Amino acid sequence: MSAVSVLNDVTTQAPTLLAAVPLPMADGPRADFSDTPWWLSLIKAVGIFVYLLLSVLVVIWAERRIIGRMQQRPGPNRFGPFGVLQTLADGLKLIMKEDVTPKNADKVMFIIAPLMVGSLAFVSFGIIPMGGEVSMFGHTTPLQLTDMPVATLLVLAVAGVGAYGFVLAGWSSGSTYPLLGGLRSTAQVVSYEIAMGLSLVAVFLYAGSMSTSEIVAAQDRWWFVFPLFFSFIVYIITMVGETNRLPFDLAEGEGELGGGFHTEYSSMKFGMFFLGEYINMFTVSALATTLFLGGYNAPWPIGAINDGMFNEGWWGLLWFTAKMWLFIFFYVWLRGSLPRVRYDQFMKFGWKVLIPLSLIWVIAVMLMRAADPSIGYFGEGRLPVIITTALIIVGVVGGIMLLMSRLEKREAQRQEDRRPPAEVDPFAGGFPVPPMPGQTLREPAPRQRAVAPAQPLSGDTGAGDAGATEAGSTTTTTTTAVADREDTDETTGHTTGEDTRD
Amino acid sequence: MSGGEALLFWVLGPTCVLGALGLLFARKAVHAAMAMALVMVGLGIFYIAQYAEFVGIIQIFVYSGAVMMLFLFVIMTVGTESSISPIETISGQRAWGWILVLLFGGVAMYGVARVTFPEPVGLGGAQAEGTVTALAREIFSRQVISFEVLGSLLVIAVMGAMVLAHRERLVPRATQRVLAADRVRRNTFVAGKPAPGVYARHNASDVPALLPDGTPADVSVPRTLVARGQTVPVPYRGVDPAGTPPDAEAADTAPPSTRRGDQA
Amino acid sequence: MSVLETSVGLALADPSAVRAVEATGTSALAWLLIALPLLGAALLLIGGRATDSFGPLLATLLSWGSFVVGALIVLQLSGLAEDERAMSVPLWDWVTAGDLSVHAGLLIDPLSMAFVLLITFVGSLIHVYSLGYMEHDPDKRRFFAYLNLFVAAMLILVLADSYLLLFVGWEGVGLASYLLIGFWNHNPAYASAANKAFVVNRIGDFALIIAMAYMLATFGGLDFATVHGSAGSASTTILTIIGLLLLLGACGKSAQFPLQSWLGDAMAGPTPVSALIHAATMVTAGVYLVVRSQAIFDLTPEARLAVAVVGAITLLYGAIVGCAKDDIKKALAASTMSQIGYMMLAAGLGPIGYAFAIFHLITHGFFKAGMFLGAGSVMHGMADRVDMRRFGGLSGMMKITWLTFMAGWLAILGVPPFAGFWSKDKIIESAFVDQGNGAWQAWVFGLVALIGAGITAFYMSRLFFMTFHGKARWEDDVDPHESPLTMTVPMIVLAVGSVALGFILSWRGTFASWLEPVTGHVEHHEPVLSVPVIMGLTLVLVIIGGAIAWLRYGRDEVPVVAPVGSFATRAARQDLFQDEFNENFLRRPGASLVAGLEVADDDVIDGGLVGGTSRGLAGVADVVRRAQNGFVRTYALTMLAGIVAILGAVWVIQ
Amino acid sequence: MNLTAYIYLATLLFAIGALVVLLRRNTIIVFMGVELMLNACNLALITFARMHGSLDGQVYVLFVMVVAAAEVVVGLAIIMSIYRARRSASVDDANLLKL
Repeated sequence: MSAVSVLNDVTTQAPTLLAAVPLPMADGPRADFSDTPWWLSLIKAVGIFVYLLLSVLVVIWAERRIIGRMQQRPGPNRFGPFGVLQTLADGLKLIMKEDVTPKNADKVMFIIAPLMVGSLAFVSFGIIPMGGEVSMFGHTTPLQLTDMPVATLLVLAVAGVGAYGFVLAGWSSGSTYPLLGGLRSTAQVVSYEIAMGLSLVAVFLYAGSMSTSEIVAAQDRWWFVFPLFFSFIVYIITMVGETNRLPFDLAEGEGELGGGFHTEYSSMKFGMFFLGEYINMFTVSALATTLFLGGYNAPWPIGAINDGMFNEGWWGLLWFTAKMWLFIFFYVWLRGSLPRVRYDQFMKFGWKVLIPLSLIWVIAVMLMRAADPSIGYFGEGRLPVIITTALIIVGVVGGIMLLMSRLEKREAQRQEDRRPPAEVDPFAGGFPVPPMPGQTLREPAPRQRAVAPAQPLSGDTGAGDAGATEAGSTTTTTTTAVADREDTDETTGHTTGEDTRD
Repeated sequence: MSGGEALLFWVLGPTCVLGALGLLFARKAVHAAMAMALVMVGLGIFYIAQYAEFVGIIQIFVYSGAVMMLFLFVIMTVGTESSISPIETISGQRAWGWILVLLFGGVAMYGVARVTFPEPVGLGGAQAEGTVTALAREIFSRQVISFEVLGSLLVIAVMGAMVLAHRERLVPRATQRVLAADRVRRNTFVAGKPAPGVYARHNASDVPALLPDGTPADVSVPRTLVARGQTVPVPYRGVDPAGTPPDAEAADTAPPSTRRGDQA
Repeated sequence: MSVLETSVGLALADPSAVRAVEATGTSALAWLLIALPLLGAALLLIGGRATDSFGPLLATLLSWGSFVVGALIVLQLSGLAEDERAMSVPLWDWVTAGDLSVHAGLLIDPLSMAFVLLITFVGSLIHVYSLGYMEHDPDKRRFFAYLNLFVAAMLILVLADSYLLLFVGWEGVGLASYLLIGFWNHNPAYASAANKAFVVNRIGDFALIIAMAYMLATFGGLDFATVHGSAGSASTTILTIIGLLLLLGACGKSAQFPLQSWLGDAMAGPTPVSALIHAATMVTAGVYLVVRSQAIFDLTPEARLAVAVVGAITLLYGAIVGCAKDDIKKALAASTMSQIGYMMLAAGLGPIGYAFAIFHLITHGFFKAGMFLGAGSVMHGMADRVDMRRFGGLSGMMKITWLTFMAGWLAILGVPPFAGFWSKDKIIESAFVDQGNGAWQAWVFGLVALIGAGITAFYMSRLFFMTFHGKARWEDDVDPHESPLTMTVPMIVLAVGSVALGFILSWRGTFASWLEPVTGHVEHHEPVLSVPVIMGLTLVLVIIGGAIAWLRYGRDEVPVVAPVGSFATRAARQDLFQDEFNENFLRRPGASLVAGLEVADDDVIDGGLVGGTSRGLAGVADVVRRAQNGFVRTYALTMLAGIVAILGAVWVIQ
Repeated sequence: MNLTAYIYLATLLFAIGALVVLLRRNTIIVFMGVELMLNACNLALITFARMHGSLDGQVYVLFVMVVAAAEVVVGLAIIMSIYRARRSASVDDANLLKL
């Protein structure tokens, strides 16, 4: 009865309670597209397309140069100054190569798959704010193709659909390694999308919106990378997982799968995968910039100059590109430094480390937000913030200590199990062995005891120890004493019998 | 419905129907799944067009991205080659199915046509605060109990799926450490198997690698190829070993010391 | 005619339950009486092995705690005026169904408190005794849990303020008795003894249930206040039926004729159990029931006569059986039966006997428990032998046991000034009183009681001499020794009671006047023989009985193996063929009846009605099951057909 | 052209989904047919929400999605284990419950 009434209370009062909750920010996008005619959007779309293609051309060259530098070799240096035109040459080569389709392949899907990968990669970039409001052809418009209240989710959605490309490529090739690569890719995307989504949730909680322009606007004072450092780390890890880049490029895995899902692809179809992979890199990097590094806002000392002069207009594009390239460099750095992880370890890391930790983190962020004075679920003033922070710190530290102690205990147990027994019987194996360090030698049995038959009822394992047997015989119970007597009788009888025979 | 939306409807609507029909007629399960994914993305776009942006994105994200991916995963695990013969086994099933579905469609459409729908109100009022906020208020106030119940349902479903898919291991999985120790103990391939093509004259997996002394390492050829009889015999110092295809199985089990002795 | 005379002549006071006021002070804590031992039982049973170490001690302490509460309540009661000594402790609404509403509550009045003191005091003593007796039993904790359970159930029984709650206690003690008789249930004979006790008791319980049903139908309630208050308005026939049913219930629990067969076998339980349950407390529940229901029995002389007749038969029956038993515990059990027969006889005599029945019950509780404990002590010293023919001459080896047993022996013989004298002689005297329904009754009951006293003297002396005197006849491997203090102290306490309790309680009629609010005050009628004559005759008979026993078993050699004996002896040894009677005249006909019913059930009901229906259904199902072809898609098709049909119907109708 | 068009589309998709369930024998495809029917209902719900200017429809769509996800997870696990035991993905082969 009481449970029902409680339920009743919740259902009737919750709306009024929630209606009173103030929301820090508006839900909808900040960016104003009211002054943007359709042709201007078209121009922006083409602009993004060109921007991305150019970036890809540059990044492939840059990657090879940087890795070359890291590996103490020159890298491409033949075409153009510093080999800048190398990518172009590679692209031309790809286009002109023979396009092979395996006999066993599923023709339609074999063609659709790279198209999906190549084309879907561009979609997500549409919601990335690359700059503030600029004036183009007499219209004031944000440097962003479009925005919507759920813009950030769109990236995840498109990434999810894009994964079909890899899966289908793997399946439609009609051979084993690609299929395995496709399966891996499926599992990888599904698994890491969860952790990625959770890291985004923390951002949403701070920004109060899922619209990208709103999120950028919410970072005008603090970039989210500082309060949400953990989400940032998780996002960085998952974004590498999502884009199939080293050290997480298990779907390709040259060593194991001979190239993974794109083993059977050649010519421009392969080029599409290549393109898709790099554009995806740009997309997730751009998203990271937007979500954590303040988007197109200028970094702190510059942003403060002359009342934010460098935040205005086309300047944003510069800061945005710079920050995005930071991540690209990180990608390259990773590739140059880390070997590929093992597949099961990769999955284990995603499911057993990233997701649980992210969950805990989201809860902590939720509490922090609720305690924030501007929202004030827990009351007015600074006190709730301090208390909540303290509680979270205590919880985290306590959890870590608990974990450490358990690990330590397990390690100690393992050590204990591994430690050789304290005493060693030198003749156990039939020939003498020396003791290990820290081991003591068991005293050999006295000679006279070795002749007498074993005592079945005395119960002490150290039968060889003369002192122990003596002590035992003084304290034996009646039954033992009787048994002893019988024993000796038997032995004497036996010997006499032998005597007579002799 | 504005002109743009009508255009969208007349483009996406038939696409969705085609996708659904694809589900009905596709021979291969993967094609069916892709058709289904197409329908789901289309529906997601419809939702967005109908001012349900959040639901639409979630539809694409969850349904197309996760649920259909799961379907694909299962299709690939279970085996893509459908061994189900196209001949209908239940007599009358196909005819009756068509008849009843057409009847159902007819009756339902007739019903929809008969009903007078009210003048559309639109979501402007309901979503004044923004689509996400409005939906959140709805879910976390009036529907909060259903929401919590759904949460527990999900947890239970996950547990159930894990129990169903779980297979008890009879012996503990061999770890890398164990495998390495085992290799050393048996003294076979202590440094790992030779990769195909090492010291070889051909860079292909069906060509056995050559050992430093020039003898072919049969074990370097994948067993699958051996089973299929797709290996390429390698002439060794003028002796053509054709006719005695490298037997990888035997090579795997036989201790290498004896093999080396044989060759020497 | 006679009904009118009795009810007028006896000037009966209201039954105490009718006047009960709500309890105050210590009495309001009366629930503690039950709660403490119940808690002990629960702790020990639920706690399991964790309580092995301290459980028995805890159970004993809780039992003593219950006694302390009881004593405090009695103190409070004795400070009140006589007619204020009935209190009720309402606990909760128990059964509320339609017009019927039964409240669970406790009734505190002199009668129930007398029982409470007996139960808790003797019970606690026996707890202490068991600490020693059961010391080496691996299941000691379980034993104490059951003991506590028994005490709690027995207290519910006597404290209940309604027949329904009384029945709960009634069943509870039955359960505890069952569990304790079969405590060593690894021995199949013991386990079946427990079953026997349980089954025989069911007959009595069944009668009690029917009696309650009658009460419910007649009075519309089951609490004592309602039933007793309106007993006068019911017809005599109904009252007689209820009375006879109550009597049958009492017979089952108190091992009275014809339901006496289980008591002898119940001695399979550990001896403390025999002392507590099968001598001092539970078996006297029947007497309690009759006395408690006096409002009914007072109004129906026929039922009362039946009570007296049952009592008389049982007292002779038990005495005769007791003469032939060689198993010390079985002999004591027969004696218990016989003594309860005395109590029933007294209760059946009506208002003049109620107080004496209870008085004898209390004194008997002491001396019989004492003797059982003595028997236990003997068994303890004699390696668990029970055959008296292998005892003898133990008086030197077990001085304390011998002395305490002697106190009990003299008490049961009715030798002045021991306890039994004060209570039993009163019963014999009352039996000789002519209550206006024919002098023959007084003569018959009086003589039966008198002769019973003589036989009692014989067989109890036989038991005593065979055990403690004469030549030592024990086997070589037994080593008689005195028991430890935990066992002897309770025996000594009980022996003191056996010696002095009778005198103390009848000093200036203390006990009778204590019970007066319940049993009513009765003008003393003169017996058909004068009191000194009766007392003299009794004493003479007792001395003769004792003397014969001395001559045959004290002075003469007792054969180690029982001689074949006369037909009477053999019959008595076999409990006067009660088991054979039960087997041949009750169980066999019952079994045949059941077999016949089974045939009828199989052939007519199962075969014709049920079978026909099921065959018909199976025929239909044979046709219908073709629809279940195992193809999901067919089912889906059917479903869709249903949907189409419904949608179509909806449109058509609209 | 008004919002009713969406309802017709939903009806059509639902009918096709039913047909898939009735006619296809691959367990996984049958399952997808069920999902298609659910999605058709969702479309109708979204449209109704817009018609009535209330968010209930959208909320229910979310709930349906959650339930469908749970159902898919368990259902696919069942299909997997049936496949493991019987080496078949045909609905008609899982007919142990017939007479």
